[in-house]
Amino acid sequence: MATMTMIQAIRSALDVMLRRDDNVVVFGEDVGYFGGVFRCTDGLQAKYGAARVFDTPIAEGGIVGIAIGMAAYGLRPVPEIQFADYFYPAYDQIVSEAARLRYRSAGDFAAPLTIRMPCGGGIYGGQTHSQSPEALFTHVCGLRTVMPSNPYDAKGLLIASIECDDPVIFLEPKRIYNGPFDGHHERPVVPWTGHPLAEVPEGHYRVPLESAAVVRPGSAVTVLAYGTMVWVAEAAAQETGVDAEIIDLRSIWPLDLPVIVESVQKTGRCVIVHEATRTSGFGAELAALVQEHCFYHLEAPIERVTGWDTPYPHAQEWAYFPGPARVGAALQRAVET
Amino acid sequence: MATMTMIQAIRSALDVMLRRDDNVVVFGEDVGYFGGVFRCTDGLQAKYGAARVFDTPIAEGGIVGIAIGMAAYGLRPVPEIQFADYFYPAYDQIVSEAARLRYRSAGDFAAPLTIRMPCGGGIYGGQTHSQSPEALFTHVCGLRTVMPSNPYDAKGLLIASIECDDPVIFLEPKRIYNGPFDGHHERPVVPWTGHPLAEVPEGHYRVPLESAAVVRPGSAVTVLAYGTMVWVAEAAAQETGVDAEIIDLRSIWPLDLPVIVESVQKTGRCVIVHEATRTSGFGAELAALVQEHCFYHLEAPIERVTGWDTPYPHAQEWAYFPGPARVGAALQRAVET
Amino acid sequence: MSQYPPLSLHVPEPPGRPGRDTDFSYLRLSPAGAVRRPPVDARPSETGDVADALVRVLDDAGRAVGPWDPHAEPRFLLTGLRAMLTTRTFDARMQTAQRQKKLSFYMQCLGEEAIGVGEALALEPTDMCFPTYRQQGILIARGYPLVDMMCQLFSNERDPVRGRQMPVMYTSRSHGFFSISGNLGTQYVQAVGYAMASAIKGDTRIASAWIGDGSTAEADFHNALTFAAVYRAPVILNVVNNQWAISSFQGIAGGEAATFAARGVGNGIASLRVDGNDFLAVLAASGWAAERARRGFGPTLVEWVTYRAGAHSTSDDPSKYRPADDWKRFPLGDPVARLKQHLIALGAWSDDAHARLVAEVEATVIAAQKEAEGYGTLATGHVHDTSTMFDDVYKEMPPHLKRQRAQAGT
Amino acid sequence: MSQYPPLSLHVPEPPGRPGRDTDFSYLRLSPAGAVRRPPVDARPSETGDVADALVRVLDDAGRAVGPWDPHAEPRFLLTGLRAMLTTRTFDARMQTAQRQKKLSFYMQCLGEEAIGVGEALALEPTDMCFPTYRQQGILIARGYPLVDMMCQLFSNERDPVRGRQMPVMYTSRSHGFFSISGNLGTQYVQAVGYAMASAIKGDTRIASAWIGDGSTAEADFHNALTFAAVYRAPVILNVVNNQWAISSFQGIAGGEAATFAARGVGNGIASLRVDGNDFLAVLAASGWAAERARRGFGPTLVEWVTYRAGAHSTSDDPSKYRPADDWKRFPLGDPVARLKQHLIALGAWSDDAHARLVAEVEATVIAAQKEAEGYGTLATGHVHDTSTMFDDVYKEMPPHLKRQRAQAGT
Ligand SMILES: Cc1ncc(C[n+]2csc(CCOP(=O)(O)OP(=O)(O)O)c2C)c(N)n1
Ligand SMILES: Cc1ncc(C[n+]2csc(CCOP(=O)(O)OP(=O)(O)O)c2C)c(N)n1
Ligand SMILES: [Mg+2]
Ligand SMILES: [Mg+2]
Repeated sequence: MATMTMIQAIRSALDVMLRRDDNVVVFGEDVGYFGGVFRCTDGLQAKYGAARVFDTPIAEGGIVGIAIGMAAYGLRPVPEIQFADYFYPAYDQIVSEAARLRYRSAGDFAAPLTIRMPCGGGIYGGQTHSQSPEALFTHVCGLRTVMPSNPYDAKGLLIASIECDDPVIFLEPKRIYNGPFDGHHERPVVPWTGHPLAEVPEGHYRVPLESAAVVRPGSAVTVLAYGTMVWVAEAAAQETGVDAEIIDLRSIWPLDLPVIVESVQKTGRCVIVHEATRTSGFGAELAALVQEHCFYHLEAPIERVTGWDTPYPHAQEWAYFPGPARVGAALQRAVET
Repeated sequence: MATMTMIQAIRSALDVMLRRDDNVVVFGEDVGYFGGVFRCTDGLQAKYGAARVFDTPIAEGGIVGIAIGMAAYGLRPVPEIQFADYFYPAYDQIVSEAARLRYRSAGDFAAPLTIRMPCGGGIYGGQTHSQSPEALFTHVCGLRTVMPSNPYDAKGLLIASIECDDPVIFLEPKRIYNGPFDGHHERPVVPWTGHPLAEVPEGHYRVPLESAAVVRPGSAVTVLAYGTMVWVAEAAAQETGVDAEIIDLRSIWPLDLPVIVESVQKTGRCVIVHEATRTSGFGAELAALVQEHCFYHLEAPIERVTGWDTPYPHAQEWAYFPGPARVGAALQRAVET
Repeated sequence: MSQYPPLSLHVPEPPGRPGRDTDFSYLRLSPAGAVRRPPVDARPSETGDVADALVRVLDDAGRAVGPWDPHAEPRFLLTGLRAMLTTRTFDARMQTAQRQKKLSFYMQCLGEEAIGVGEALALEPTDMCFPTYRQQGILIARGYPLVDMMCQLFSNERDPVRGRQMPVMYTSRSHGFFSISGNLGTQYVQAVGYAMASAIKGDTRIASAWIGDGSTAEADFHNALTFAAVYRAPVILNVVNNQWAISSFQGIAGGEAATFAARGVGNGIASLRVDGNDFLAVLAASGWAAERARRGFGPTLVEWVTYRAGAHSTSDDPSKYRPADDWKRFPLGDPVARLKQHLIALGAWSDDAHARLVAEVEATVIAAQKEAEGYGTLATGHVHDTSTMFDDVYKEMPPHLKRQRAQAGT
Repeated sequence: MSQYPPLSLHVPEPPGRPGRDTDFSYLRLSPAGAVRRPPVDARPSETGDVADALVRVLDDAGRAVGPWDPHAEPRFLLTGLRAMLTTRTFDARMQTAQRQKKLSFYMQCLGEEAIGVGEALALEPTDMCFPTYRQQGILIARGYPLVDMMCQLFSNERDPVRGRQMPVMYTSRSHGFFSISGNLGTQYVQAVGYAMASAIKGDTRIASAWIGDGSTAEADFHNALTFAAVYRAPVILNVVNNQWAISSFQGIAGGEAATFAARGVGNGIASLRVDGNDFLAVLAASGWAAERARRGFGPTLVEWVTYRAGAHSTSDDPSKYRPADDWKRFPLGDPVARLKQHLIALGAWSDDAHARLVAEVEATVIAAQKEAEGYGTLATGHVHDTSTMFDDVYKEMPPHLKRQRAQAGT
């Protein structure tokens, strides 16, 4: 089987879907001729033509706006927002339109579209190339929010998202595009090559939405994470020796609650990790859900390890990033309480 | 002392600030000649002239965009978004610009502006005249989010907001503009007239930001609420006879955490009430904070009583609205656990 | 000290206010028949003069004159007249029903009926319209059942959108009528996307986008123009300039120094400024734009000059901000009266026939209302079951909504 | 079946690609001196021809010709030449320093130096500019210390924005240079607000807004034009059309069927299309627009036609999407060479003097770099203390940030 980076896996998913379904169209800023600033669409315009894969004006609101119109027509648009930090001009179209179209028309129209956007920091991108805005989508009913943590899931989840009849926000943690980064920025870069989760079938397959993965079984504490943070959590567990059960949510919302509840009821402890700012981050919802569903099993307060409540700074990036030291300390606090 | 509705109190705050500070300007859709669709700016253009109080094009992004430029110049703009449901086109300017300007320029520039917007349902406004988007602001560091529940606070908080050097989102629960609505939509409307909290001084005063109010002392369960829901919670407490301590947050974020922690440590129980959809609503953050700070005092799971995770429906409005019956049931569950 | 005097802010003021009659000369009307008709494959930059003038067909005597005369059959025009009258009658009755609290809210299109109806008749029934709340005329012209419209308005058990939206927020895919949003302008760029999709698929259907003068200030207006121009999308971009946006006049939307049609030219889109109260001009201009789109020459922006004769909505009182008799003084008159006059001038119609038609339409609307009220109104509480509230948020209901539905006890 | 052939999607393609030379005739150049100079109080609609042509002063021989000749003193032009050369030298050295990993990222303005520098010299120093990342020339022309710029680029302990922003995101209120945002277009409408504020307060200062051709598609471009036109804000709306937006050419931004200057006319704003590589034309057009704003006649939109000679940023490789020698073939040449030629033609300059100036500027920049590097670079880790990361989120630090700062252990 081919070994793919996350970029290649995403490109492969788009390729598979463009080939299988005439209604799939791919577009965004620099997505066409050039193949995307992260190369996720490289070669696709040459293969499928400019009417299926094309460059757009720099207008995120327009990109999502036309995508909704196309979806209403019957296409399956897969627009790209160049960086998640730039989705804000499209927020109205996402929230007021894509997310509500099926509901407000009682099913007369719908907007099955998949909006891809690279997210997360760790590339010295500063406050406008580093954000993780998932919580701004999870508060919006009607949307699905997905974030893969490895090439295999990236392809399978992207195909499942494109085939899904709901609008999906597909967040791609750019720091792990090329390797399973565990937060040790001082160490040499580890590529995907040779990693079991980088073995990606060439053809069509799905990773179902609303299904979490227990990526590390354990009994002392449950860690809820997604994207890059899955790798950071694994490093933290290994380095501290804490017997953590790590759950990769994969689908952030709607989510696989039973897996979470079962784990926390077993471990009695829960640490939530995300890169986004803390307050009203998705960790808050997870904490609320866990205490609602596992109150009588909890032996320690649920802790959140997150980005701080500041913009993502440039020079102090690694002080902001919730790396393995901070996650590890939380794991230890959890099991020692 | 004069009795004022919330509309009159807000108008009075604007009047006081327009008079005291030449740099205060007020604008928005239908805000000038006509005085606002809710009449909050009625008479102000005639009094202060069209250069201080004026109508704008229908472009929420432009309204906030010019406000930021004006604030950078040194003015204190108080733009109105006609309904909170329409702030989305301005989200980029709010999040990427107003909230971050001081930080990214290390204090060289700042955006002290107060964006007023009527929020909440209960007026058969359907999904585009009923939303409570506070959680979409509380996740954004650099913003302050405020929501008054009565005329006295409305005026005092609005003045404090305009005088504050940070950007403030000032949410006005439109269902209580004209009376302290407690969720009993089947009963006759109760006006503010004669209500002690409607006694509003004519002149300048502040209700400090980041200060919550214990509006009903109690010992059995702590209720966290804001806006219209404060009145619903009071009705629920009274009707069930549960000895609830009701805290009106007033400042949603940054918030008065000590008052909350003290109360929950005393009661051991906590019910959170808001009108917004549940998932990733501000109730999630409150639940996370309460369990972080009061874990060992909690005797029952923290419960959230909220709008459902659907768009705000029109005909089924009262099934969506978290009224006194639902809040009351939660209070009873909390004390019976 | 600066050599310049202090700056001051210009805040546009309308040419009339309560107690001061409107000076309508700002409309800069062209005489009927005076404006040229460019070829349908004209380059956008070659339409600048038409975007600045006013395309009109009907003269003051009700005769069709000039190059834009669509030479429509009287029978066809009568279809339009009937649809306009039905729209007007429907509006009047629903306006009253709202005052009787049978519906929570209403918005009429009084004085603007020619625009939605005329364009609907100029399009193919399979073309998709992305309307605002003031194009009910499209639905009526396309034969959507009045009863279904009323059930939506009454939010009753037969409301096609299951009580989820405020009154007037219709949807009907089968009638080429896109679901109306309460957020202004959002559908404008969606129409462009729909038209692009049609082009991507090698279809022949086109799209028609609608927006009000006030809402052209919204970002999606710009998004729509940019994408339509770049990809030469087969779309008609309609701007209904009815002079008002709730209480603010078109100058607050940027109508002082350039026409709204000029926005199109500036963005590389062929553009026309047209008398929207002239049914024949509406047919002709819509036809020109549709032909252009269908033949692959790209988008057209049409500014329809008209007047919002009624209140903005049932929540509005226009006497607070404009002269009460403005509509009577509006120089482009009443579209129904003008088409009637034309048909009579043609010898194809009479006052008597008109009176009969009015009575017939009235009876039809009353019958529909009676039937619809039979299914209930918001006031009677005959609404969709609250358990349906949780449907259609997603295609398949996720567990958390099933849980909430259970909690709601429905 | 439809009588029409299937529709198809038009996707603009640039007039050149790697391996295929660009045909620059699409630029539609006017000869130097050929375009009229409207009076500064011209009505917006009267500037349509100028928005469609190209204002140029310098002819091929380096002579200043026609009505737009600003008749500037040679000494003043030399100030401009020095600022342009300093900008170019600064760019070249920082580009190299980035490859040496002393800074994380860099963006040069090679080939576009005349625009920022020229407008800065045409404005009063107290006028506020709202620049993009390609107007470093404004800061340099206004005498902002090179060392401070470099400290920002190196994110070191003296970085005026305390390491919070990526390189090139300068701010300096005292130099009339608004804090740069990484989000495209947002500052454009803020400039209009700033100008409105100036008018509200009866000030005499004006604002200058900047945006790239690609970014004109963003909503805030439309917001800016609408508000500027409605309130006649004293603002200059600059569009730097350097033909490219990362990998997409100006046709993808809507430059095929209309100029960017035409957007202004369509929105009721006086507009000019100007040779941005002609320093004298920049001075003249900026001066015209500034005078217009200051005398209360409202905004001007200026499209500057230029060419992005270098890569978009240090993360970009333009040879992937455009001919490598495009800039050499760009018909408007190099702004520095053209101003030099003009000064020599005037008899006010020589090749020798120029070589001396180049050497002097180089020495100045090298000295600045040496000093700035002494304060550290991102690579050496001499950055602002991480505890400062929690400052300036709010004016006063709220308790939750104090708690987080404590948790961060800094
Ligand atoms: C995004 C948004 N902002 C504001 C409103 C409130 N609003 C509803 S209609 C209206 C006026 C629209 O005027 P215009 O576009 O001229 O259309 P008309 O009503 O005249 O047909 C306003 C401001 C809204 N519905 N959506
Ligand atoms: C809102 C937003 N969308 C996308 C980007 C990514 N981006 C940065 S620069 C750029 C191209 C801008 O081109 P143009 O406006 O022509 O300016 P130029 O770089 O040519 O000066 C893009 C797409 C961004 N920074 N912000
Ligand atoms: Mg209107
Ligand atoms: Mg460019």
